[in-house]
Amino acid sequence: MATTAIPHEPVARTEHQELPFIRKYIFATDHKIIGIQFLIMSLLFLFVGGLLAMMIRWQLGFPETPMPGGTVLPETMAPGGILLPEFYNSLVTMHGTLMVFFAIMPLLVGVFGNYLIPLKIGAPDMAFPRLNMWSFWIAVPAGILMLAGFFVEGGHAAAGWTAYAPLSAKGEFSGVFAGQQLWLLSLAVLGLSSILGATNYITTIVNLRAPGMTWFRLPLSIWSLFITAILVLLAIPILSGAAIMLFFDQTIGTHFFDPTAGGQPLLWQHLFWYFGHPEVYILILPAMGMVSDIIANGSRKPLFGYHSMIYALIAIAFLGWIVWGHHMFQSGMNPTLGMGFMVTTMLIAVPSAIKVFNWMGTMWRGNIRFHVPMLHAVSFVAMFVIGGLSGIFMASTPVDIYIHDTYFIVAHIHYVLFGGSLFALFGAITFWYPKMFGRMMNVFWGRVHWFLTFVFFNLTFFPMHNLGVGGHMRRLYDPSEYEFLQPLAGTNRFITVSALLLFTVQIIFALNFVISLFKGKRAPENPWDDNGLEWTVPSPPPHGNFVTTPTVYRPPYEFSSPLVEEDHLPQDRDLGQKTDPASAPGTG
Amino acid sequence: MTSDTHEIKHPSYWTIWAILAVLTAAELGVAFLPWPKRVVVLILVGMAVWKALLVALYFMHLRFEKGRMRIFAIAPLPLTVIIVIAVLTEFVW
Amino acid sequence: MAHAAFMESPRDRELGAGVYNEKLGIWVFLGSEVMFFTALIGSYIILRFANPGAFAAPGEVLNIGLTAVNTFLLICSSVTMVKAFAAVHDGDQRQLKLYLVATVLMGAAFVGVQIYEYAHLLHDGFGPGGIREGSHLAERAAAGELSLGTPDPATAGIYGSTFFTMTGFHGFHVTMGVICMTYVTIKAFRGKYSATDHRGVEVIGLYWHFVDLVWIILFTIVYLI
Amino acid sequence: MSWMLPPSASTFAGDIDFLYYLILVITGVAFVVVEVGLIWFIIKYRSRPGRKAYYTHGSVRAEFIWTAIPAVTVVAIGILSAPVWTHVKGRFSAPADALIYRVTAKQFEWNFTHPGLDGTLDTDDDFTIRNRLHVPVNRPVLVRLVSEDVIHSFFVPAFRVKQDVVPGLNTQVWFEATRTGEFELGCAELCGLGHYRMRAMVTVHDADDYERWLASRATTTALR
Ligand code: HEA
Ligand code: HEA
Ligand code: CUA
Ligand SMILES: [Cu+2]
Repeated sequence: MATTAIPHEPVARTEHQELPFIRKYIFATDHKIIGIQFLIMSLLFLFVGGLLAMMIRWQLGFPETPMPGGTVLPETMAPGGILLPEFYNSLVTMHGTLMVFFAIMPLLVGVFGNYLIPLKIGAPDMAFPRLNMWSFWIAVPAGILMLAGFFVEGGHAAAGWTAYAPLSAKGEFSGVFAGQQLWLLSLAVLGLSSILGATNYITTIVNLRAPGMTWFRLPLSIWSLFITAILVLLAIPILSGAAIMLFFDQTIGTHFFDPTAGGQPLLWQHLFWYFGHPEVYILILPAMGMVSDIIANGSRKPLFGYHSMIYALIAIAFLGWIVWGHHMFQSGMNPTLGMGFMVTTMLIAVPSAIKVFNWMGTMWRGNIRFHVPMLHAVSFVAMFVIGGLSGIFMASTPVDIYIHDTYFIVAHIHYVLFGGSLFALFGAITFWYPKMFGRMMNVFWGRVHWFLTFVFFNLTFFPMHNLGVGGHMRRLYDPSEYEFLQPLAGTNRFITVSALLLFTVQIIFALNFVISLFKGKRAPENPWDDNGLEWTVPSPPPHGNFVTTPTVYRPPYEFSSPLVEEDHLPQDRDLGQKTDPASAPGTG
Repeated sequence: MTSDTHEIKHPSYWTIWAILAVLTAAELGVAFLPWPKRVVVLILVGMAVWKALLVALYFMHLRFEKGRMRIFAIAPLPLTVIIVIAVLTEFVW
Repeated sequence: MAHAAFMESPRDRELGAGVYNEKLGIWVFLGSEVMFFTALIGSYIILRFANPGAFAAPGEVLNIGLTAVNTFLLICSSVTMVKAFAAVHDGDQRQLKLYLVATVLMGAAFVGVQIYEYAHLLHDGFGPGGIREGSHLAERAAAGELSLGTPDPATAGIYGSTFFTMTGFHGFHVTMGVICMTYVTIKAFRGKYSATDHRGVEVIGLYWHFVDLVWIILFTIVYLI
Repeated sequence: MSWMLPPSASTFAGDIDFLYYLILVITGVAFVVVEVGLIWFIIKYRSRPGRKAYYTHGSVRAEFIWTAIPAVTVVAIGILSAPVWTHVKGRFSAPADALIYRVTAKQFEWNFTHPGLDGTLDTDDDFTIRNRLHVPVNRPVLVRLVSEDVIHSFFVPAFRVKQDVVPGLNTQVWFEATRTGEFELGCAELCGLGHYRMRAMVTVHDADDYERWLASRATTTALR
């Protein structure tokens, strides 16, 4: 059998060790190392983003009360531990920015795009390994620029992660000068990194698939990353262009978004959301793909409706381009256009429904193993549905009149991004951790972390719907200013306490992650009995991945196949023509 | 690499170059014609698209690529049209 | 079946799209460039419709003659580029070098002319913020010689903003192209390209033609309309 | 904590609230179906030794059903939403007899220009009040929104009205109050450090009271 024929000490590995430290771990061109570099970077940013969220929550739960430890912050941010309104706005802006651009996006695309694509398609590395290295080392300065904004005169960008002009265009309006400019610059630089990465992914998937790895034998994680890469490739340049125009408005006196000299504030919104909506699908599609892998594995069943899952991904990505106006229903945009956007937005529910029900279909009559990745993956489905359904309220233009820019939106954001993307990421990290580091994560603590996160996540974000229904506006420094929000103060405090607990239990994950690196049980080649090509090589895989290029004989989710005794059937196992009709490396 | 058989029916690069140069000169003339602005704009845009197509088809060899590559090249174009048309309706309504 | 061959030759594994990685890569990358210029040019179209009176008639502010020459230069550089590619394809090293050098020179000249143009415009009082007060152009506008800024003079700012951003970013792309092309030229002089392997020449060529193509659009909509 | 919308006070609020509750019910059903299904599958199909999962690649019929049902549902929601949207925000939706006000927003205050006794804007008896809006009950009111600096958003929760105020873009919005009393008006678009306190009050008078208030107002403005 071809699978087990791969020796454990391949030639490639010795060659690997000859690389000096700096080429091996710092300026690495190995996609696996680059993936791990992205992992470290984005987990740090996830942590920082979470920390900012805690400050936000403190202010909302306990306004005018000094924040514990807040006195370490300088006077310009929090005199006496009480956050200033301008600092609060920076916090919200940077929380959104860091989470979206520096945590979730690099985690999904940077980490798993890099790590999984070559391994899962049977390639030795990316098509352009050196470009790959650059894409990481361009992201790092972008992150530094972004963090630098906290230390400049006038504070960091404070116009929200959406940076609506003209507030963001003129320092006089916000009191922020250098901070906003650094913000724009950083995003433009990060954009370059993303575009290089996407170019690489697309080329790799198109050109470097192993023999027999036809399009319809690709795992959904790869399909979703492929479609995501296309979205990145085409959406990010719009942001870069817009960011540069806004940067020029700030620095060299252009007037793109300045209504007093012929500019158009709504133009910024159109450009931002023309990028922004595809962006939110960039933040969910890879999660959906990896969850598909994990759910099929956990259920020990082929993925239900593999082909329609792929078409649904494509449909979501396509529709994602023509719905951006749903963020602008109340912006003064042409209301007739708004109607069109309502219809297209509604339609996105259809491919999403296909995905959700197909995941359920996969579990139906399965033989479900509740390993930690599976717990997270099922939570993903459960939570994404809540976030998706709340999207329907907002898609209905009349209802959106009332709930636009309220906590209903904030609840939606977090159900899709935390309940969705981040749960999927917890699942994906635990699933591929053994492959990445050659060690297993602790199962007991993994379960504890999952359970507590699931509980506190819901306690934190579910009540936000109710705040929104009560009319609670978002980006509101001190809700106690409004009489009609006074009765909601209790809910706000409840959310804050839950959020603090949510943050605290993440320590379990961090510790489990770090301690398992050294103390974890040694991981076998294929700890989850999975079918993907990455599980046919040692954990961690050597430089160059495969000793001999694998040949692929079948689709990725052949669990519980009647052809074999075991309940999994790896993609590269040759059963011979007679027993296996799917054996010929067919067309795609 | 694609096979070389296409090279035969390939028009001379210098011919394309000459057409481009002539079109550019013609554009200069058209721009100052005393015709209604709309007509002039329409003609100019038409000529620009023509020139752009010449470059894409012959200099970038799109004409001789496989169908798949051609799809790649034109895939983003609908997206450019979508945003411009949609935002333009802001000024018509 | 074709697949038997597909599996046997390891090199054929690279044939997913029927082209080699670098070529596929540059086409993919150009897709993102299209979207980048969509943001710039799209904004221009939109802002122009929103402020019909903010843009001067052709030739009033911008020097069309000079730019026409520059356009011609870029078209010439495109044809020399494709000739260089054809030369290396036929294994003609001498012509490859010749045409590459010509392309680099013309590309650099284009950037030079653009810098000269910018200097002049800035001197006349036309900058990214519009028309500078008290400048030569402002006087002409006040004297009613320009169709610019009608009816609301304040909107004229958008004219300068779009002009400098679009042409500036195009110029930046040309500059990057010249730098990369210089690198390719040096490699060509070292004899690194042959009739069978000339990926670098083709890739830089595709980029170069794309930049030329963008200029064709820009020249028409910015200078002539 | 409640899923009930706060009490409303405008003519179209009922339509909006109806849509909200309708979607709440529809999504509620979808929510229950999915979550209960998940929990049921988790329990029923948990792994047990010696059992193999049922080997299937899907079912076209099942997939067709769960594609068609949501499709029909969301289209229905869209069809029901469209007329309400046109009624509230459509280009020509404001009733012709609406009383016209101008609202000038700036960091961080609302200036309400009332049409005065003659009921028309831009006449001599107009007057402007900071952070207070007075409107008559049961009479359509059209507010013209102007911003002097950045984007703000005119939000009166009780009226279910929200409209961004964009500099350079003269947006407008209308409503018709159905109850007298005081209602809070907030800014719903981040507009800078004072965003959170950009608050105003709307007073809805009954017809007579509104006249009286205007008259008393007129004398004070005349004195000025
Ligand atoms: C991962 C990110 C992600 C995802 C996947 C989505 C998915 C969706 N989003 Fe969301 N959205 C955001 C991230 C995301 N969003 C963010 C960050 C913002 C705020 C930005 C800001 O202003 O800061 C936002 C804002 C936002 C708005 C603007 C609100 C406002 O500002 O007023 C709207 C309006 O239509 C919207 C709608 C939707 C819809 C319809 C979907 C759909 O794709 C959801 C489809 C899924 C389902 C519907 C569930 C599964 C289906 C079934 C179980 C079938 C049964 C269902 C029915 C019969 C209805 N989103
Ligand atoms: C993926 C995106 C993401 C995530 C994960 C979160 C997480 C959280 N967010 Fe987020 N939030 C946004 C995206 C996200 N948010 C966006 C886009 C906005 C809009 C911004 C805007 O309006 O401009 C927003 C706005 C926003 C608001 C509204 C502010 C306002 O409008 O005034 C609030 C308020 O409560 C809030 C709270 C929280 C909380 C309590 C968490 C908690 O879940 C945080 C919990 C902590 C963590 C998740 C970190 C744990 C750390 C690790 C796991 C690292 C482990 C480390 C190692 C192994 C080394 N967020
Ligand atoms: Cu004004 Cu917020
Ligand atoms: Cu969206």
